[in-house]
Amino acid sequence: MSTREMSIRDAIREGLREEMNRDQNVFVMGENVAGAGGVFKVTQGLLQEFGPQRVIDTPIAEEGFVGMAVGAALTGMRPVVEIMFCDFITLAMDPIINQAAHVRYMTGGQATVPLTIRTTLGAGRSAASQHSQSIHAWFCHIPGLKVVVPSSPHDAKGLIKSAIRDDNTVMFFEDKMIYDLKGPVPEEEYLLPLGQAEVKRVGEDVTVIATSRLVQEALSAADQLSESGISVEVVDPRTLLPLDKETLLKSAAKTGRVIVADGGYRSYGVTGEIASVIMEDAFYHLQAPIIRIGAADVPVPFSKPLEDATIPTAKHIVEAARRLMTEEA
Amino acid sequence: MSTREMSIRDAIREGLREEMNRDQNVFVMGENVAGAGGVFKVTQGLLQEFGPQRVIDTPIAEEGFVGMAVGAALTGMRPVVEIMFCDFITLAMDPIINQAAHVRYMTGGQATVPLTIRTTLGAGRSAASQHSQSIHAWFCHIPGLKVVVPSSPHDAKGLIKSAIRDDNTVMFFEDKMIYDLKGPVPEEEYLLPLGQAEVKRVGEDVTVIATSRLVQEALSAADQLSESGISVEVVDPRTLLPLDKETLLKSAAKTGRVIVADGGYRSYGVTGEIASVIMEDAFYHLQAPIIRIGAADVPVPFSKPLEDATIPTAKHIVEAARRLMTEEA
Amino acid sequence: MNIDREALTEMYRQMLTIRRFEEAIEDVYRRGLMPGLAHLYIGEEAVAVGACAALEPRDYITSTHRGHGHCIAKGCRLNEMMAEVMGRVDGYCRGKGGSMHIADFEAGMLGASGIVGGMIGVAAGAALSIKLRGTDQVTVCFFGDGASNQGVLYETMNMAALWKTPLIYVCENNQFGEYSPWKDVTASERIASLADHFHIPGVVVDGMDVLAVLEATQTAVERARKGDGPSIIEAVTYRYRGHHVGDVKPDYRTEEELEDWKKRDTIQRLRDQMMKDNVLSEEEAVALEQEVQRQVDESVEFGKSSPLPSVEEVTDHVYA
Amino acid sequence: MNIDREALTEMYRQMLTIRRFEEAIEDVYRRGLMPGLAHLYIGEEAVAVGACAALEPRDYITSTHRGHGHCIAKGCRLNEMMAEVMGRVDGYCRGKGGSMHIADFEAGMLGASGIVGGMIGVAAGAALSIKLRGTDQVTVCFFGDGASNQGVLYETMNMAALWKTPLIYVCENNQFGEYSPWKDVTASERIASLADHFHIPGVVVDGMDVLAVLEATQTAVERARKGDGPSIIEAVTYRYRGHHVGDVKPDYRTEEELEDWKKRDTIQRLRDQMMKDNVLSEEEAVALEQEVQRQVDESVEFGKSSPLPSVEEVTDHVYA
Ligand SMILES: Cc1ncc(C[n+]2csc(CCOP(=O)(O)OP(=O)(O)O)c2C)c(N)n1
Ligand SMILES: Cc1ncc(C[n+]2csc(CCOP(=O)(O)OP(=O)(O)O)c2C)c(N)n1
Ligand SMILES: [Mg+2]
Ligand SMILES: [Mg+2]
Repeated sequence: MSTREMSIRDAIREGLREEMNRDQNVFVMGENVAGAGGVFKVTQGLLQEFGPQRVIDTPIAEEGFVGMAVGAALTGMRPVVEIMFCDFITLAMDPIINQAAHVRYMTGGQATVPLTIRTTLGAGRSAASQHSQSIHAWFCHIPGLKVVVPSSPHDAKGLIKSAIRDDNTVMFFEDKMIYDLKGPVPEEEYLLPLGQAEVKRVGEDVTVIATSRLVQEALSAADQLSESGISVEVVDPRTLLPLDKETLLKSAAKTGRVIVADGGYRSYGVTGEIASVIMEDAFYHLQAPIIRIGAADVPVPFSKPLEDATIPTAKHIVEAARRLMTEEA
Repeated sequence: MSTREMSIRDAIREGLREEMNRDQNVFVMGENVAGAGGVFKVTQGLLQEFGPQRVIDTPIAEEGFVGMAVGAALTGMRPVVEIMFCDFITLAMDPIINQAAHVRYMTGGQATVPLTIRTTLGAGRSAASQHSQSIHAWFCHIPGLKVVVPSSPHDAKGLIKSAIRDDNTVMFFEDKMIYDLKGPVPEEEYLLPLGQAEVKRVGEDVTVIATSRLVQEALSAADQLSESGISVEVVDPRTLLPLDKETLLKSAAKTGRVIVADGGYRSYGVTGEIASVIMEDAFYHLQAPIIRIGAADVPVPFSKPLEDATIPTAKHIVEAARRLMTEEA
Repeated sequence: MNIDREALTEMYRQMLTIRRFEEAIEDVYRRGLMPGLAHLYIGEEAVAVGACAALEPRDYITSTHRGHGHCIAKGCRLNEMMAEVMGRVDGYCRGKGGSMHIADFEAGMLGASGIVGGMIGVAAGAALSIKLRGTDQVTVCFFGDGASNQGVLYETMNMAALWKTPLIYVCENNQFGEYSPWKDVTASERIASLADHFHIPGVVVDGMDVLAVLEATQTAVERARKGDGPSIIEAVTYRYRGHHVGDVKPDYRTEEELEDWKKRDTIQRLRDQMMKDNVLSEEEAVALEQEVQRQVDESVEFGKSSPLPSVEEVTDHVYA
Repeated sequence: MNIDREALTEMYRQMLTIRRFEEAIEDVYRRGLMPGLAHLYIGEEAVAVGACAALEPRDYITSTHRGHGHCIAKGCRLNEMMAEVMGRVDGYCRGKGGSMHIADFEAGMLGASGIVGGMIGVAAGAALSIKLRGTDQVTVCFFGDGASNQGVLYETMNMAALWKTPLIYVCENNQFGEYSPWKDVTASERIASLADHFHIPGVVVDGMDVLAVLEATQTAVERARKGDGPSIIEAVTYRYRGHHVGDVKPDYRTEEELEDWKKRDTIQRLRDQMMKDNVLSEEEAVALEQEVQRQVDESVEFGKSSPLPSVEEVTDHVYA
């Protein structure tokens, strides 16, 4: 299959375009997604291609327009909503949790909510505490939702297309810090199933389960560690809900040493669940305690040295892997 | 110290009354908290005692009045806000997360938000999926907040008083299913510090770390298990944020067999964090994988047999403990 | 207003059905045959029935926690409704939703939310969807005086007005939100006056008069179908019962007030009027009333004989 | 309106300070001396300055992401502001907040939120707090035309009107929310007309005229201090710069439009007026302008010489 190099930003846009071409019921809405093409330019050009009925600029009213997207999804449309920063999703929790996630169940299977909510996470742009959070863990806690955290252009495109075709509400978290990351994307159309992890690099000594931007950090840590003879396997869950436990457990059982790295606040977040899943089902394979790496448990500060001190990077993964390799079994 | 028997409901009310008497700046606001005394009757009689300036019935506008409570807290008051069901907190996430939790940090320590938010959690009343959730885990994920989950009248009173006096935003989760639970409460005034777990029952074989209603379930499981010669230690964190890791770890190290039980959805919730903390720091003491017990990962159904099937109880703890005792080390 | 005999009789029948159905729920509740709670619509029947009489089957409505009246007026079946209230597997939601979450997508009844104001966004979205799909449907959004203080009303009304979607907000001002008289928590003199801010029609109608509600809704529907956008109707009515079954909270209203409103009871008044106008005879009325009661009784039997859902179903329907 | 020379000069000085301060930020940004972004208030100075001129030091304001103007008008110090914008430890927030979160509780400036509409609830709460504490303060809540579409405005206005709290909503209608002309996302003809729904005063004023803003705010403040409750003022103004520093998004407005507004530039107009009225001489003006520039330059020097916060501070201030 022939491929092209493409950024994550462009790959998501291409996925959106393909699905909009494929299905008339797919439409995009959000703040400045039409005329301005989105502040992260993901929807750029869609207005020109699909017109204002299918690419809709909303007022600043997150609760209202997300609620409307749920209503549109319940009545035959496939909305793709953009929430500019996931920090703003705090305003739309009710329609997402109490309506979108619950309505199928509470109507005994009558309702279908084929809704995709795209939003961004990630710190590192000196944007301070209300524009830098990664609160995707909240949504993983809610049955009825699916949660996607792509780490590469290839995955982002295949997953956004599956998210749009999925008959459930899918939370699609784009890491702002890797929008420009480039990678090969097939020329032909393809889909990636939700709920399928991928081993991004095969290794023998340590498993790093990493999400989103942290996958890149893990790969770069693996490079560094290989120089000291430590062989790292990098596993990317790609979707956190549903979670492909099998792939994760297989790697954990193989290496017996596990690091879980995610960009959200460290406590009560994604790493706690994944570490627990490993601990539950691969306990007797573990050579040492699982190490969790997350953002510091502080609001994200503005000033660069402070912000940098809160963000997990390859360095932390390298340190953790070295610690694991020296830990007695 | 002499005590009286009192329900959790009455104990919380007594705590509120004492703090309102002590500090003129404490006031209560929420839907129907004044005239009707709250739908769970926790604030009953406060209007008569303190008048409509200090016990305020709000419109149904959760985002608005929680935001206002933040503003009042920033300017010298100590608001105690009631959100009738924690399911409704979805509407007030922005003022809680982005304003209350962050403002002190993002102003470099200038701001103080002495705010207490009381709300209810728990399933079991056939109230269906939007009146039965226990989504306290979300708040534990947010630095800047404190999270309290009392399990007895004594704790509830001592903790609500500390919450009100605390200069931070404290989320105070009352389990609807144990409002009527009675227990001894000292005649004299007392406070319980936030961040201090308590061993509710001393045991040797298995540690059950349980929250809120699950503490009662754990105690009753412990009774049952003692008949089969299994000695259970029950530890109640009482506050999830800050988490008293030391007390938890001490018990885990002692027994080597740990169950974590919480009433929220099982996945990506409280049990994942606590299990991970134990795994990280008591790994070499563990005889078997930690068992997590939570609510089924489904929206809470209405019909009794279905709802019952989602709720964790003593039975699950008993089964888990038996499993742990037969597990090979 | 010119309404034919059949339509009038149908409205009467529906209002009576709501009343009897909910009286049956009270009974079912007292006898311990249902779990949880239900919020009764008794006294407010003219609102749902008048509004839905202006609709076609293909149109949508969204409901509230006090939803039985909306369901019946939009054509939901009593048997499945009662079975749902009783938590049985033959209920609309297989027992998963209960009284507060009855939905019938085939009947255009998009369900209800236990979150006050929770369906306002959904209704506005259903109206947007109609516009995007280019059908000539409309959406009616029922909500209470209490819900009117939620910001989502304001947010969605802006978008509905801006995009001229076929949405009709029907505010059931039944004087209370739980135990709060609406004037105690609402600064505006009239909820409908929010329409002025958005330059859409806003009217206040007598919610105890089914014909007044019908007429106002017809006007709004016509406008919506023409593509002229949303309207708001504030129907002034009264809740006869407590906030929910079993609720006996006193103090927040007087017995006299209740009795005054009952004098204007919508069902009795329509019956009297139809008799006076000679479109309904005493015998017809009695026959109709018996038929309604029979259907309601049947629904209770249906509910009772339906099994509780089996525990295996607990994990069904989380995902499509 | 009768305003003494001193007060006029002070308003002129403040508007000029805002303009020069933000020009300095543009420069600092271009030179890579600040991390992140800042949203510039240039063109809108009359709103903050006119509104705050009606206040006492003990009064409160809440700000927005476009907040430097509010800070300066309420008496924040330039040095600590600039240090904060530059992420330095001597900034108001020790570098933790940046441009978007400057606060000075001693000056009654309660801070800003990066959440559009995020301070509306806080402002309403500060006003409630005033009422509960029984002081004679007032709170001014600044927010944008874009923020006016958030439901929290509606929710809090209801409570403010209901409880007659001393709150003054000042909507800075600068024609755009990011790249959306306000009319494209707002159905109402005037944002201030929401006041009618709640039976409180709502006025539209020329936001390019500092005296008009002052006068409207004085009226609202007087009313608020008397205990008569909230008001809303919509100040019509224009953002000269992009949405934020470094933003060059084209297309959503024309150069002519911008030039038309600049003809009514508030600073130039006040300067001309004061000279015409002989309350300001050319020499005084020049001296004042030099003094302002000197203070602004000093703030940049102050910022540059202030150290970055040390990494140890990262865990400070999470909890009190
Ligand atoms: C968001 C939210 N807040 C509070 C409640 C609790 N509650 C249930 S019904 C109700 C009153 C609703 O009043 P109204 O909208 O007038 O409807 P009515 O009950 O009068 O039909 C309240 C406060 C809720 N269910 N959801
Ligand atoms: C809740 C929320 N939604 C969206 C944004 C992104 N955003 C930042 S500023 C802005 C426009 C705000 O417009 P307005 O209120 O008119 O203020 P202005 O920038 O014109 O001063 C938007 C959409 C945000 N910060 N917060
Ligand atoms: Mg009502
Ligand atoms: Mg603007």
